[in-house]
Amino acid sequence: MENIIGSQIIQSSDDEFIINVGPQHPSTHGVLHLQLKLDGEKIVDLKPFLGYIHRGIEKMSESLNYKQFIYLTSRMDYLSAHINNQACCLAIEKAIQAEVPERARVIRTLMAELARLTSHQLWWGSTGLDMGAVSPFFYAFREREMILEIFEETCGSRLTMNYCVPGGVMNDIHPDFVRKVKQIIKQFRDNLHEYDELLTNNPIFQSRTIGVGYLSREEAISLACTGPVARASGISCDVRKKEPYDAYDRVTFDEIITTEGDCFARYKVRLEEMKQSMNIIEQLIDNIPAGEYRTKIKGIIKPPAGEYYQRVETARGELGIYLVSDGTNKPYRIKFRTPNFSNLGALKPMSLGGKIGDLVAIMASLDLIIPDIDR
Amino acid sequence: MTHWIGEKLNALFSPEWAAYVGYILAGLAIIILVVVMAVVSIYLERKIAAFMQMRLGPMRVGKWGTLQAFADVFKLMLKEPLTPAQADKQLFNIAPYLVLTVSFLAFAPIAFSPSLQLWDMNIGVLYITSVSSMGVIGILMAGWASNNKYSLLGAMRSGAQIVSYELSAGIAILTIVMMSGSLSVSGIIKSQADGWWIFKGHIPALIAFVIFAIASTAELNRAPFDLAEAEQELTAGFHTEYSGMQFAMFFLAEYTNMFIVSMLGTTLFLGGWMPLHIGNWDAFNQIMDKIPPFLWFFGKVFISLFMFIWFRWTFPRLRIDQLLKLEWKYLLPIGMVNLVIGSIITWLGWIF
Amino acid sequence: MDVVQKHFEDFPGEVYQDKSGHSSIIITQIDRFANWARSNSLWPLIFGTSCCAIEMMSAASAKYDWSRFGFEVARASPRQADLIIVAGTITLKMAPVFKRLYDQMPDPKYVIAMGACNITGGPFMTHSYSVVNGIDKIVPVDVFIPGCPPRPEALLHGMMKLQEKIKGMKAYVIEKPKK
Amino acid sequence: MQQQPEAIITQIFPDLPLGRWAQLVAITVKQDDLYTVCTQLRQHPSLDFDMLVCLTAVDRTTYLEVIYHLRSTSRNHDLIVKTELNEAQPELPSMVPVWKSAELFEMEIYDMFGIVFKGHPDLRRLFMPEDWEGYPLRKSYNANEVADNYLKSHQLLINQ
Repeated sequence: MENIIGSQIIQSSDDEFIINVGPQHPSTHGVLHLQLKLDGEKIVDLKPFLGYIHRGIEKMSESLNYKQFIYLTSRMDYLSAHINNQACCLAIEKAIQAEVPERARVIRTLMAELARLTSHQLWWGSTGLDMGAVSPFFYAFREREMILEIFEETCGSRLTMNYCVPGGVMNDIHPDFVRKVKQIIKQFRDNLHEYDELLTNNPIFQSRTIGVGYLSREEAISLACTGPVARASGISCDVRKKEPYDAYDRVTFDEIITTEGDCFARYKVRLEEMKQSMNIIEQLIDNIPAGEYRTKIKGIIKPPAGEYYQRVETARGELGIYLVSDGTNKPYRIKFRTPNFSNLGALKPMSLGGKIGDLVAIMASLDLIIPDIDR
Repeated sequence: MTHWIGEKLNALFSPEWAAYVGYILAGLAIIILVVVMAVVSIYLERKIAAFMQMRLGPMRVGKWGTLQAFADVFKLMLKEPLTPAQADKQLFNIAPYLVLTVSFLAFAPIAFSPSLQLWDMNIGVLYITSVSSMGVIGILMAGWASNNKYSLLGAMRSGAQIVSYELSAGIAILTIVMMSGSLSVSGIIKSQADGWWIFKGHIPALIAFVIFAIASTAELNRAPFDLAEAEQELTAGFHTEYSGMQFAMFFLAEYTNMFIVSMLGTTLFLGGWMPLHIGNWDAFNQIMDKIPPFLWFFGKVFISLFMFIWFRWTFPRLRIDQLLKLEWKYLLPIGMVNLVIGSIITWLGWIF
Repeated sequence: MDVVQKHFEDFPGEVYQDKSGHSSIIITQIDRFANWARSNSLWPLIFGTSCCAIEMMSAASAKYDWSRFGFEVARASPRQADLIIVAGTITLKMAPVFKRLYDQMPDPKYVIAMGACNITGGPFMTHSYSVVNGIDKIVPVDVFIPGCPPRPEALLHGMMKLQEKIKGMKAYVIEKPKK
Repeated sequence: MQQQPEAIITQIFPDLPLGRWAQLVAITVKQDDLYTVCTQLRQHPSLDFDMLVCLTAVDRTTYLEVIYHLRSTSRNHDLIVKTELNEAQPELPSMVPVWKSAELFEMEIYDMFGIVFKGHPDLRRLFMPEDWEGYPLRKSYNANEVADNYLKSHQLLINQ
């Protein structure tokens, strides 16, 4: 790996060139402000400035009751909005020991895997866009729009779906939900070879990502990275395997772990994860158990005082919810341990010594969502 | 065509006045040609990019979005020309004009058709390459004068890129000039009467054509080499601070340079306005001669234009060190070896 | 030249007459032409802060395709953009940055407030301590698009409304310099 | 599956009170020997807590409760380390030398609760603007109409 550099921070000499990859920048996918200290084109030091999209969701949840704060979480990581809501509902169900019917569990897992697919598709399109190839962006949105159509028919909205409710799902799935999902999965499997032709086998893309942004296993663990970023460096940390929730104990899928730890490894891990998500969907789509889609939960949820912890595997890593309740209908304190927050910490060790072009490639491979960092 | 205008002018004015009016008319013709071609190529680029990306491209403005490019140009004219406060005022305002005039200059020796050539100088190709290499001064000026860190980085990158790719472009041109024996544009085209250089010059001409294509794409700051205004890395590169008409000039200059390079390519490799003749099939050759020569010329120009647009919407972007490594470690040595082989072949006379 | 606006019954457009009484009808033609050029080539600035940016990307994608209107040239630098689509929440820390971005844009500039967060603060209106409740407090806004996030068709509808608004505007407003 | 490290913990740290925090094994540690306990947890071969998953704080009005959620990727077990700080001037040793992920967590807790972490390389307000007074996540902090007078005081309003 040509750009492994010592970890000592080089003192800045006077002709240091400081530029702000500022809040408004095409490659930051949002409002991340990085202050780079450059020596020519080489990055010497990197300092993140956050808070440009900090809306105080944790403070707001303390003044909303248990049924209301769930839908704020879909504004945090809006690409895996459904998985965030699922995590909150699981935490509340664990707090009040509610019994969730089987049908609701399977529907939730199906929707979670579909949301993961849309998130990885958008990541793939914007990786191409960051590397300068504009066309993959439009091919990524082709399947994504089909899946969003399914979300729209069942849940009513495309992006922030608000489909999960403590105790199950809001309403039953659309009659031709099963047919459409099967058709999309078949079509997406045929188009996957196009994904490889457009970017994976492209020599320029490979030359820009192989060996760039190396993250060793120890550094990933010490920086608490989770999700595809950690699995590309050899850590097995898939919550769906470690603590299966909903219907994940019923499906068999393998956790993709590679050890190279560079940008191309993270790219390959996410492409493989798309295939695994499709396996899960295919295993579940045919045997959705009949029955109730939601258990009736009385109006005001008042969980007994105490602390509750629930973790879930979103498209970008492990989302942990620490719920502290004092017996009233409003949570006393909620902490969202979001995956992007600690993955951002990995940006600095990976990009020191690299060029600005590498920084863009590394940020594309980290797949950061800034409202998930700032909350 | 030019002779017919010449007689008209001599009838009206005294000799030297006729010459002046002739030059002004020629200048006007070139400017109109450039503006029309730039607008057409903006429209072409957006439509081809759209069809490559499964979408429709501009549809609402003209019949099929035909007036879209005109709307863009006129809107840019009506925008407020901003000069940043700490910018170096004179340099900031000269840079776009320099880049544009340099790309206009290169139109002089190009032969659109046997009778339509502005100035048939005997060093045509040398003139074009030397003039088009002055464009980089305008870019560096723009980058430095706009007092913005991103544009400075963009200008440095494009300076290094254009200067280094001039070399391999020049060597590729040299092999063809060596084969055809003359530097003047009409001389090169006449030498391709019995077959285009890309067929006649077999291996060395083909290698030279590939090197010329890569090097000229890099010289235009386009496609896989568009590091100068890399949108994702340096917001808008060297023309970050330019707005309104000044930005339109950079926009226009980019497309005009694209035209010049594709015209140079067609003149050298694809036989300018020469129709396509295959050996002794005279029936086929007669049909080919029916098509007027300037249609041949513009047909070939638009084919190479399509190639540039095709590159842009498929390839991701190279990093600055890979770009320079490609030039100095790969293109230059291959170009040199190709030059040696070409000279041996022309010396032994093994050209078809 | 201070210009007086006159109304003629048989002529619907605005007629400007200067002191010497010459009515310059030609101006309405230039207005129409200038507004046609401006409304048909609105170049948006790449500025998305949160979830609405994803719906803006869908509007730019192949299915909804705002390039039919000629909007797809999204410029990265505010100098070359003449439309800023505020897609996503504007927080207090982002407000000065956003205002500077707005001031950097050259003059005929338009603002679209996309999403409930920009109209009234949206889901974060009441209990949040760091969200600007409506960006019309900071910059003059031309078109408001409600929704959280609004559908791509809603964004396209808003853009077409903006085009109609530009076509109705006077291209050259001759303001007397404030004393 | 997640094993519970109760047996090993009681054997290595006999005097520390053992409890439960959200169904996870929790030990409460006093403020001043927190650093030694954490380095021991990090280096002890049979414990090997190499990942600081999350660092949070809860404002229990009478005291500030700081929670370190540790996990060992090799042993596959979790542990919660709790400390209580008084409201007046909360201070804690920074855990950056032990776990690198602590850097961002501690900046956030400093910004939201005002807990100063001694020895932190770059302790500054992470989310709120630099000139912000007050610590938002404290129970005593009221969040209403803070936004409007911030805009007024920074001349951002349109009519100013």
